[in-house]
Amino acid sequence: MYSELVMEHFRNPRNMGVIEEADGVGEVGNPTCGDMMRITIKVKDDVLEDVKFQTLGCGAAVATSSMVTEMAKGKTLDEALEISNKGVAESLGGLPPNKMHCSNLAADGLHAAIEDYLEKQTAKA
Amino acid sequence: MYSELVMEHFRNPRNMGVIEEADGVGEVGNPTCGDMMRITIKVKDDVLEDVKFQTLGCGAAVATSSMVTEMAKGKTLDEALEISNKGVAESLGGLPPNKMHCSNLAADGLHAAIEDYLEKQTAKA
Amino acid sequence: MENVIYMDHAATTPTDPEVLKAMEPWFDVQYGNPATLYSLGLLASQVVEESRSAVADVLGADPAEIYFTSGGTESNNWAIKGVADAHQKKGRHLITSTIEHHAILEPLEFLEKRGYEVTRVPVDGAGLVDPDAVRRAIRPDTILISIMHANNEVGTIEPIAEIGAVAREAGVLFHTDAVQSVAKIPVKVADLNVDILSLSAHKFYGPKGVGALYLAKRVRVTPLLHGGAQERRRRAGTLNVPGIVGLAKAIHKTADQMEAEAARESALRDRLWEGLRERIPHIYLNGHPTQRLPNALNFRVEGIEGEAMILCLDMNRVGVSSGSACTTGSLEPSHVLLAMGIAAEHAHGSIRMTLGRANTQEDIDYVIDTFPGIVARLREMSPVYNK
Amino acid sequence: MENVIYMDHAATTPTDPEVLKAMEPWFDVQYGNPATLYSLGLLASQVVEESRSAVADVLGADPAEIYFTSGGTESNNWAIKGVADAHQKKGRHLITSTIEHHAILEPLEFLEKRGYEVTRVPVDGAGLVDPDAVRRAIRPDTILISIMHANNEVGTIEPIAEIGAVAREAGVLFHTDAVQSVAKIPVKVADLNVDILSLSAHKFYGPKGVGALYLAKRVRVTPLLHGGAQERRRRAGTLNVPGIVGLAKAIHKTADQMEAEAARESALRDRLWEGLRERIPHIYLNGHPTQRLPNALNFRVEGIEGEAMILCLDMNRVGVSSGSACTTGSLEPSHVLLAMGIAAEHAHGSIRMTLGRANTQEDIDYVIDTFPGIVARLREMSPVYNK
Ligand SMILES: Cc1ncc(COP(=O)(O)O)c(C=O)c1O
Ligand SMILES: Cc1ncc(COP(=O)(O)O)c(C=O)c1O
Repeated sequence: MYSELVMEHFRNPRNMGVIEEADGVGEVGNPTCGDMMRITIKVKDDVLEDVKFQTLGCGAAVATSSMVTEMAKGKTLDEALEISNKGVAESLGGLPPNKMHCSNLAADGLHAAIEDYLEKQTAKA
Repeated sequence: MYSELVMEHFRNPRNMGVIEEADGVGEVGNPTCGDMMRITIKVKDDVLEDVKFQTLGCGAAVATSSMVTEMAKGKTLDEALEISNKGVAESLGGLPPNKMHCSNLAADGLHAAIEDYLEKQTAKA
Repeated sequence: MENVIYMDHAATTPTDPEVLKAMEPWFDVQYGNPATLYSLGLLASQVVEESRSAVADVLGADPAEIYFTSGGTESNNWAIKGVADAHQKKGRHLITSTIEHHAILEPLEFLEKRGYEVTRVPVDGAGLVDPDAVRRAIRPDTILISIMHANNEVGTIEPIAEIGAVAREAGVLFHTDAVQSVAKIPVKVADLNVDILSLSAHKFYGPKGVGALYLAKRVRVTPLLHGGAQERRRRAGTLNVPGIVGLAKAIHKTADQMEAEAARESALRDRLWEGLRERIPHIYLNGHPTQRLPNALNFRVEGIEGEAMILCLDMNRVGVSSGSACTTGSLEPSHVLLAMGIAAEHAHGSIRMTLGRANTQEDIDYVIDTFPGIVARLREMSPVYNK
Repeated sequence: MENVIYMDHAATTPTDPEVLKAMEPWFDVQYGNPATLYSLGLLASQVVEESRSAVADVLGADPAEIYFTSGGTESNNWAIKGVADAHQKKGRHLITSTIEHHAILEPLEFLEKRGYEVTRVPVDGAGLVDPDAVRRAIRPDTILISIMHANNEVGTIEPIAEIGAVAREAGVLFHTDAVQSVAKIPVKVADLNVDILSLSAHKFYGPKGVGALYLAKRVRVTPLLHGGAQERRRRAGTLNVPGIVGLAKAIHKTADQMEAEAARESALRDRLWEGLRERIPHIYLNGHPTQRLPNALNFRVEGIEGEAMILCLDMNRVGVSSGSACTTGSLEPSHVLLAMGIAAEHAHGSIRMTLGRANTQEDIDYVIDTFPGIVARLREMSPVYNK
């Protein structure tokens, strides 16, 4: 069902966990739907210094979470906001048609974390 | 489908043929229905001295024809009129349910031949 | 069964040993349910998709247009009832021919009892449907035309491409029952202009109990089997993985050998007919002399009845069928032969011999030698033959 | 597949090698079509009737009440739609439960769209249907009650005999989907008070793609597959002879070993659950603790999702299913678990382990050793588990 790359990310997820004292937190999905993701980010000079995820969900949800953290890390916030759900799925070499909706979490979670960071910055200013 | 006895009668039908100058002829069935039988009889002192059949039809039709001639031969006319279609089927050890209608020819054919004989007798008298 | 001469390949065929071999591991080694997510299930799901592609390949279709079923009867029932249900807002009129298989005629009768109307286009003496007659039967409320590709009794091949063109011009869906033609003659959905097509594995050396329906992408049908999410939610039920593997292997192998085998079998078939015709008086070919399946021979024998011939041939180790559906419990003569204008008494006296891979020239010559004696004996017994 | 631990016997079972062996000659040696009249066909027809008797014997039915189908889905569709069609003059109301298989629920939804009404009787927290609730649901226009014998997800065994008594008292036909219970627990039609019963061979070590419907003699049903005269004109289609032979062999053998095997599997199942429960916090049994199939275990694991567990177990060569029908393309949680009052997030985190013949104590201990680590790792990954 899943490509080898998806399974590889599922088996060895990158950047799994929580950043303590994160600069931004993004949460999307909800356990009732069986899919939920939390992304925490560390930002320095507008660059994503660190990105971590926690995910409740299927293989695709875990793999896209892992992939989006890899894609985002080291990018500027603007660059990271350009990462799309579709782009994440493509970087994984595609997902089964009935799993495409799972990839809709990953980039959304990242964006939510960045927005959370930006809001906090505005609040501080 | 057929019992061994039915097949035996089909393979080696008894009294197949036509009695030349028969005393009575019975014809039942019709080629359009796929089943037809002709019985010819020779009568002496009210006894069926000889009985022969010709049959167009399936295995059951042939076997019941053969059986009815065997059953009738040597019987008095009154005895022969007692032979029923059911009796013929029973003497063959039964017929498949969907073939029971085929056994309805044999005794009918015999009875028709006897009636033909009796009518001719009446006409003569 | 020592040394049987099987000449009833239109009824069913032996499963090719190579096909059976391909099926076997899917029974007890790779036995996973394709709907499951672990390796065993994924392997099964993969082989089903490979099989789907193989079938699509033979038909010139897209794999997404192939649905696996339990055989020709289910495929036909699904096509007829599924289209009727899904398109009843457009209309309730269907068109078919008078010589279809019961698996088409009976679903249509079922629909008639429920307010649908059916036009049955007649055939000529050779069993051919006239595409113009189909055209004339089309009404604004016609939702489906279903005409078989090749007839199972006489082997006549219908002008499906022409009928398909008529259907397309009128914007009416077109189904063909290709159970008898697939892998015997070329069957490409694009060439035939069909939207829906039925096939059944056991007619081409695959296993019994598995078939397929080709459904062009644009076609809407209501499922016949509702339930699980298999087959893109259109046909529920745990997939018969070994059967599907067998169907795919069989259709591919049989279609690959088709041309050579058709030439071989039709030569044998013609030799058989010539031999019988020379030796037996008053026998007549049923069906089309040339536009006919390469393995099919059907003829009537004056003055005798079909079942008796079958039993006598069986006593001589030859397996054939009659034109009459005697097994159904009624002695009704074949509706196909009657539709072709053959008299009931001749329909009762018809015999079908359909050749296959295993038949040799020796088989043919044996039948040519044996059958005349059988006919002579039965005619002697017959009250209606005296020539 | 080296050394797989298969624990998804509710999804399908491997075909017993002895069953496969019994089937094999009917593919390519005795390949006749049972509808034909010569020896090859008669032999096939004979073995089909012997198989019918074997199935009847196991169910305590008359052979004339057994009809062969293509599986549980077809049997269920036929029962539901066939009764609905044949009895619509009496009424258009049907009763079922909320935890039926999709092969019951979807045909009923199909009927609802066509003017029938369906009452879905709820279940309690253990998945049990209350016979009194069924009684209360009966109306003058009720034509069928269909309640499954054992549930395929949680294994809960319904009080079928009691529900059957209710149905009989009210003069309403009663169908049970016994696909999961046949040959696992006693299934005698007289004891269960059922009129119609569905079964499927691949659930008891028979082949996929073949099943049966028990139809008590008095029951009127409209055919689902119309066509040839097979199965007393009630189910058309060339009989799947090898499949039918396999079904009969499998049901007989499995039913013969039932008692001993049920004891063995339930002991293993209980050991498994004890082992897991001791080692993993916050897991809870789904379904009835005792009135349950001997091989069935279903439980929820707080804080993680089913598919992830399946994949991780698969990486450890263990095959199981989740309670969530994730494969259907929607992430909908199991309708069975929801009907039992289990919250959606817990339904998503449920796992089904169903044991079978090949499972050993070593298998069980391996899973007890392996699964806790998987759960721990996934919980670590989870944003909602922090205990
Ligand atoms: C033309 C035709 N259609 C349909 C069928 C039915 O196929 P099956 O027996 O596989 O259900 C057959 C054969 O029996 C056939 O010859
Ligand atoms: C309770 C129940 N009913 C019906 C079915 C459908 O049976 P099949 O897959 O043989 O069509 C299944 C299994 O899939 C089942 O578990």
